Amino acid sequence: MNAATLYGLCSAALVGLGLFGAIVHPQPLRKILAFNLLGGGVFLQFGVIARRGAAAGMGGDPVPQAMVITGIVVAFSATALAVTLLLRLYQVSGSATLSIETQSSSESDGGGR
Amino acid sequence: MTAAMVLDVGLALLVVAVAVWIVAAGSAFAAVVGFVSFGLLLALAWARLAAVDVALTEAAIGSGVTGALLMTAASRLRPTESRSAGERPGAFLHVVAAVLAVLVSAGLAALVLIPASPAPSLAPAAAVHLPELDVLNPVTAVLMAYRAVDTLLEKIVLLLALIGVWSLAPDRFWGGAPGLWPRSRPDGELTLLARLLPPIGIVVGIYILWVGAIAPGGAFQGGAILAAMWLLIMIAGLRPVPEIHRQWLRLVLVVGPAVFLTVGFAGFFLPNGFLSYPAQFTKPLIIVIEVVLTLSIAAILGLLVAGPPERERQR
Amino acid sequence: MRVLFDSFTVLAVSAGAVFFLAGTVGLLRFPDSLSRLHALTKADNLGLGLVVLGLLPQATGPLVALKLITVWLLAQLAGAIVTQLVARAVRRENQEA
Amino acid sequence: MAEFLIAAAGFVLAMVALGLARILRGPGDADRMMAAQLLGTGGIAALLLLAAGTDVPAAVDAALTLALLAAFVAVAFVNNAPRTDAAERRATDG
Repeated sequence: MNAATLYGLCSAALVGLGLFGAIVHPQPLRKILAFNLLGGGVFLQFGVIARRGAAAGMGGDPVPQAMVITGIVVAFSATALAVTLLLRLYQVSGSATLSIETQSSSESDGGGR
Repeated sequence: MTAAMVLDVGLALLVVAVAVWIVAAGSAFAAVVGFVSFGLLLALAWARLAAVDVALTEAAIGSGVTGALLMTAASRLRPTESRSAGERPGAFLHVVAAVLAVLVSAGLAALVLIPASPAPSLAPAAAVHLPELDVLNPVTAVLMAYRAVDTLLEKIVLLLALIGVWSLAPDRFWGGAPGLWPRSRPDGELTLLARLLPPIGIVVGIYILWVGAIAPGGAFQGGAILAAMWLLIMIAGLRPVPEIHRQWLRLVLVVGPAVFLTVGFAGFFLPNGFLSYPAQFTKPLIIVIEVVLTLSIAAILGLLVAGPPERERQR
Repeated sequence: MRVLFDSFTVLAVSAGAVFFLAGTVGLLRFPDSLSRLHALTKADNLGLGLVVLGLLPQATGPLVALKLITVWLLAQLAGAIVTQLVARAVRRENQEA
Repeated sequence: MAEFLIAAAGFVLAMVALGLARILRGPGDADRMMAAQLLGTGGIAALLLLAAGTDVPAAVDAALTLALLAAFVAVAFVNNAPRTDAAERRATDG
């Protein structure tokens, strides 16, 4: 087993963990974190593909590497937007939940729809 | 078994262990601490995968700037944590999610263990035109020349995200200044750090941008460092957070993508298509684009962390 | 000359590793936050410092050596100040508890 | 020589991992704040050792970035952790 395969297995585990966390966590912030974990796993998978494509005197295929760099930046923008949405939801409704029951009860507290 | 193999096995296990911590941690703040560590360990893994460009990006954006953003959110949302504990899904959903996650992981692991042979690679194709471009770092060449349209669109995504964040401000704060962790009393130590670190940080940021042509580095990484230094100065209160209606601010935000787009459209008339550079000016054009992009990236990243306006506009 | 350089590297890097070990033992064994902070600074200052010192003979040029020293100085500066800030936070936590 | 440097990087990383396990458990957030500091230093040391050991000179630049960003993240920690704690306690007391 070489290093690329090893990190490939690691990335597979990360994707699974991220997926699990994104589904079972009730708090949206933890979902965002888990989603970033999932993203990290996918990026690492790209890294493994890049490493295996080492050729022409390069340590890895530069195209997947460049895609990961773009991906990291886009993932950051999405995270920033999601976090801001969440904070605004908390500001407006006094709770940060995606659950429908809790949401509607806090709405009726604030004078209904 | 060589030392490198032991290091790789240990690092991979450590990354997975920290990931388990992030999912299992009791409080959101503890999970965010885990996430910062996770980014740092991933940066090491990227260095081991011969992708130092990505390691730099991960260290700067993946761990550093994202970590700061999530930490703010975790501390603001702390009062909601105990309430949502009662919303934990039941055992059934846990089992279903676990089975799904294991299936996805197993599928990906199988893909890793049964690699395509020969491994697909665009490296030779990327290497052919490097001398013409006069850019020796193949990743920069891909970002700025071969796949420049991806990079351009990514800048647009950054701008759209910032517009999205700003539009979430209440109406009365529109045009005002973002909140950014206002401190009640400034510490002497923080002020000292904010005076000493940014001058060094700005030099390092510019160096990382400049070295991007020949070695790992470039506009994103340099921009992220500059953004962190700007934020540090604003957190310490040495400079105010700018109000978002300022003309100069908006100019800095769009100058990078605008120059990139202009050069792109000029490609229709001079060489042979969108985003193709005229042969004799390739290197200077790439440098000009990268410099203005770095400026815009730094401003956008900083303002994304600073969040929507939270103060009324001063007349 | 090469042998001399290499043995210096081995010596200094090993010494640095020992300080990382000491820092970790301190973190694991010390009972309260402030002493753990104390243990941490050992790994910070001397551990990294000795590693950088040991790597200097291996540097391929003056720019690399300069960067190595800059890394250490930055870690020193940030470490000293951040430790102060954390210590203050610890004291606040203790006062409130 | 390379083998020794890589082994040293592995050792530093292992030490940092042990310390991290202790720190993440808490109990206070101040303990967790030390995690950023510890891992930052350990990660920088490991990167520098790898740069020399595996002949990837650019990893030194990554270490430089890490050194700057670790300081920034640590400030973010300190700014966000305990102050909210205090506010929350006041809210529950009063």
